[in-house]
Amino acid sequence: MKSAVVVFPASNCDRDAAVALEAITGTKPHMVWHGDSELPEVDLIVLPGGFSYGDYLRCGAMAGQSHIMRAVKEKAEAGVRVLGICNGFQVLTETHMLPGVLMRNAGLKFVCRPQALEVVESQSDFTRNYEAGQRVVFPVAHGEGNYFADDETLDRLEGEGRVVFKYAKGENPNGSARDIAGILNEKRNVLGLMPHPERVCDPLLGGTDGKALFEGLLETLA
Amino acid sequence: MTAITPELVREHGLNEAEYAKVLELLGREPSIVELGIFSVMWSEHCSYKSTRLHLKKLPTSAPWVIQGPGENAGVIDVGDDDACIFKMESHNHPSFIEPFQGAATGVGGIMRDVFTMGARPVASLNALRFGEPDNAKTKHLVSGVVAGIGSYGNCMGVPTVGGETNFHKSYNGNILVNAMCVGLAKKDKIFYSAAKGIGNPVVYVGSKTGRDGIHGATMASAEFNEDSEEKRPTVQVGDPFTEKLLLEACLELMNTDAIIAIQDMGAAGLTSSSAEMADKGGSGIEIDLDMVPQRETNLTAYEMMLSESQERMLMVLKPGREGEAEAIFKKWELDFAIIGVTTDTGRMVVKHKGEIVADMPVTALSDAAPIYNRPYVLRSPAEGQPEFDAAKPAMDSLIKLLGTPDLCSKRWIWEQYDYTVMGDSVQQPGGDSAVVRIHGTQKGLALTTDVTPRYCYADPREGAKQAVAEAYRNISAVGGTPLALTDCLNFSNPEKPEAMGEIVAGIEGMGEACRALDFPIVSGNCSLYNETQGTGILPTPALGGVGLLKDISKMATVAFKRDGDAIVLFGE
Amino acid sequence: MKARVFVTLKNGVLDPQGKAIGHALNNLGFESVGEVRQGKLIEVELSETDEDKARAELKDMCEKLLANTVIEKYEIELKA
Amino acid sequence: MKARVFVTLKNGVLDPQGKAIGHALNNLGFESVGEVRQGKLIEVELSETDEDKARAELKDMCEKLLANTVIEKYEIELKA
Ligand SMILES: Nc1ncnc2c1ncn2[C@@H]1O[C@H](COP(=O)(O)OP(=O)(O)O)[C@@H](O)[C@H]1O
Repeated sequence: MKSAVVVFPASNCDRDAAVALEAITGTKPHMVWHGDSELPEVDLIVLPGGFSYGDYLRCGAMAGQSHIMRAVKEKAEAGVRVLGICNGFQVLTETHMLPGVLMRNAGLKFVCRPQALEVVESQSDFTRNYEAGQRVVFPVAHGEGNYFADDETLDRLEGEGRVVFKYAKGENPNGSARDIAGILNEKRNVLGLMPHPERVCDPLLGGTDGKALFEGLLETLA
Repeated sequence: MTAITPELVREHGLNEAEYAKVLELLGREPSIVELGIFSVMWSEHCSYKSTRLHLKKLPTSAPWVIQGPGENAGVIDVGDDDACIFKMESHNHPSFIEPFQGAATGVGGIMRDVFTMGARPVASLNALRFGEPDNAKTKHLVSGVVAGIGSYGNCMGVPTVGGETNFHKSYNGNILVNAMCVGLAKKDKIFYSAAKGIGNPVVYVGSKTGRDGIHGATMASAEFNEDSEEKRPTVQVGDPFTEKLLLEACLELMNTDAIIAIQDMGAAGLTSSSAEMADKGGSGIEIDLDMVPQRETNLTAYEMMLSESQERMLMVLKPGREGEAEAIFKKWELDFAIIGVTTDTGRMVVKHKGEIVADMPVTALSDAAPIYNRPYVLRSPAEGQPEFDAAKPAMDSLIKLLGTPDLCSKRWIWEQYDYTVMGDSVQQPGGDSAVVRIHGTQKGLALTTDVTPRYCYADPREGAKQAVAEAYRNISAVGGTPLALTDCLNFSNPEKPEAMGEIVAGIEGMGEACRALDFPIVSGNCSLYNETQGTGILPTPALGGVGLLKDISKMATVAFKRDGDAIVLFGE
Repeated sequence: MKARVFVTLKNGVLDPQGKAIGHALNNLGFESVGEVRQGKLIEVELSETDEDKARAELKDMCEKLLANTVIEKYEIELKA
Repeated sequence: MKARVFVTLKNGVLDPQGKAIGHALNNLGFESVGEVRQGKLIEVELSETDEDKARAELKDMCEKLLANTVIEKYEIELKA
């Protein structure tokens, strides 16, 4: 499986994503600069976490306007898998590749903690190695992860099985609508999620619950 | 020409004897720019004039120390090709005035100190002291400071892995915000600040210069300020986004061999960086302020030399390498300007609009700076009764203790910091020391900050010793070998013999404990004059300790592991 | 009564957000854009009906909470 | 030409920040304060001198970058 990690100015989980990808797929991902307008031939594009453009104005807004995002959009339309983690998820909503927006956490504070999640949907390339209903723990680390969309959109997302991860009941860290932690696009090849699966791929870091996500992709795309 | 009146001199913080020395060193009256330069370089903050004599009593070397105090940060050998670079610094006053920005720029400043030496920052810690919880201001200060530290550190993508937080009424009007940064570099890729060589280009990179944080004299400021309707703010706004770009650009350039010397522009920005670099290189320096990237119009030479705008660096490059360096900074969308040249004159010469506005011997700002042996009295340990009553049931005392703000859980604080970014935080907040894996190896750094101000108040010497011992224990407790310390010596007014006595006893006590434990101090800073309305803070010599775990699989944690395990208490 | 309070950074204080927005607008092809500054807009509903009193109260709110006058300035706009 | 752009949350979108400010104001004793909403104020300097063109351009900036119209609305104010 060939992959690429997009680096925006002030991305800061680009290395974390690359380390996890290399450990699991055995291949070093391409690191792609935001100012480039072309992407290499890959099976997976990762938009990593961080504070692209300082999170100024709105998280992900300026990164959404970068050259490379036009190319990412085209690739996504052509079916390439795209994974947006944390700031990457924010970029995906800002470019309307995923519906809704991520607003300031309801508690108004940045929150970093191990977070229990429920895998709602295992019918996707990203979650095929999990079971529906499975409880996993990924860290969250964000100030703006409060997912918002109108009821109609939320109903549709749930009805179409596109809500992939939810925060465990009663443990919503940010006020997110319907406890949503991660969603798919209509074609099911683009996933955005706030928690960090790449930070739980090494037992020394407090768990390996994130590995199955990358292993699932590897099995699909190898 | 601005007339240099006695009043102006006083407003620049120079006393009569000091000003007489300025006249002698220059052989003439200073220009206003020169007066400003002397004022900052001879300030307590830059010159350590009250503490320099005593700081010499600290042990600073060991076989594993690569660089002790005197550079931007200390450097120790952590095995193989790896070097660990670290320092702690205070940002007390700005954080009291504007807690969010004050604390944020404190984090930014200490990170620059570390990456200017070629290290990638891998961990941050913070030692915080606030007033009483029910003081009207405390809540606002705590939430602002914590949010500020988080906002800067999180954006930089450096995990904030530990710290300590105390509350005491002596900090009601003078909180302490001490930030520590730890970085890693390869041993043969460490960068220093000595501006060696003649005719080498002096280069400015980072953000533009504005009228940020120009302390100086009120009168001089008024005179040089265009818009006098707004009082010039003395607190800077941090721009972590630009700093993150600056970090990446500097590390990219450091991968080449184009840099001769580099230093961050901290307090008194251009002045201290250029003077210190020239001093260390034993050279002279000439800079042309017209070349300095400017954020505002009509900046005067005085303002530019004293500006504390953040996110800037000064470098000396090898001649001919300017283009290569410029390309890197342009790629990261940062300013890059050649503003001067190194010389063999031993003088610092500053030009503005075709005129020489300052011309002075570099050594006048360093070696010739005043040193004081201030009078001090060593007081005997404070008398007092412990607050708890031994006759009461132990459980009552325990419950009372657990409810105190100093001992309660600090989760509310560290959950606002990203402590997992970079994927190497193998021991997260909540334990005795944080442990950060050295990326790509089985080694780990054990990191802790310690001091108990109550003890230092009771007995400055024993309290300081205890702080060193506690750092040593916290590192040992996770399985690390303690290697070295950085310090942040927060004290009150050195001009009061009682307070000066606390400083002397504190430094001597630290030194004694460090020698006994072979635990040298490799970097640090002093923050004096921490008092409000004549009342000083508790003596607070904060320490940041670094230790090494050769094999993180052997790391110990505080959690009980299994039912039935024996619990052993050892020590006295 | 409704009020709008504008809280902006004082002249000369670095505005990283404004700077970044300006940059982004230029990059998007809006070449006529010069300096950009970002501030806060706070809309307040007040039960107070006397304009002078409301204004005095809002000023007090700004000094006490809405602005940090070390780095920020504020402006008050009242709508009946 | 100078412009002010006000970006605020659409009605119906929850504004926890505004709520927190309102709360804090009440606690400080400002009892006449009712609902508080927080938005952004963006001040833009434009070299464009034609008012209609400037307005059109600003609208474009809002749609493309300054506001996220899923949850935000905007208002443009021009000063010559
Ligand atoms: N300001 C802070 N920032 C980050 N972590 C903190 C801070 N204050 C306390 N902590 C963390 O909380 C835990 C408990 O701190 P403390 O009460 O000082 O511990 P101890 O008394 O065991 O040294 C430690 O892991 C420490 O690193």
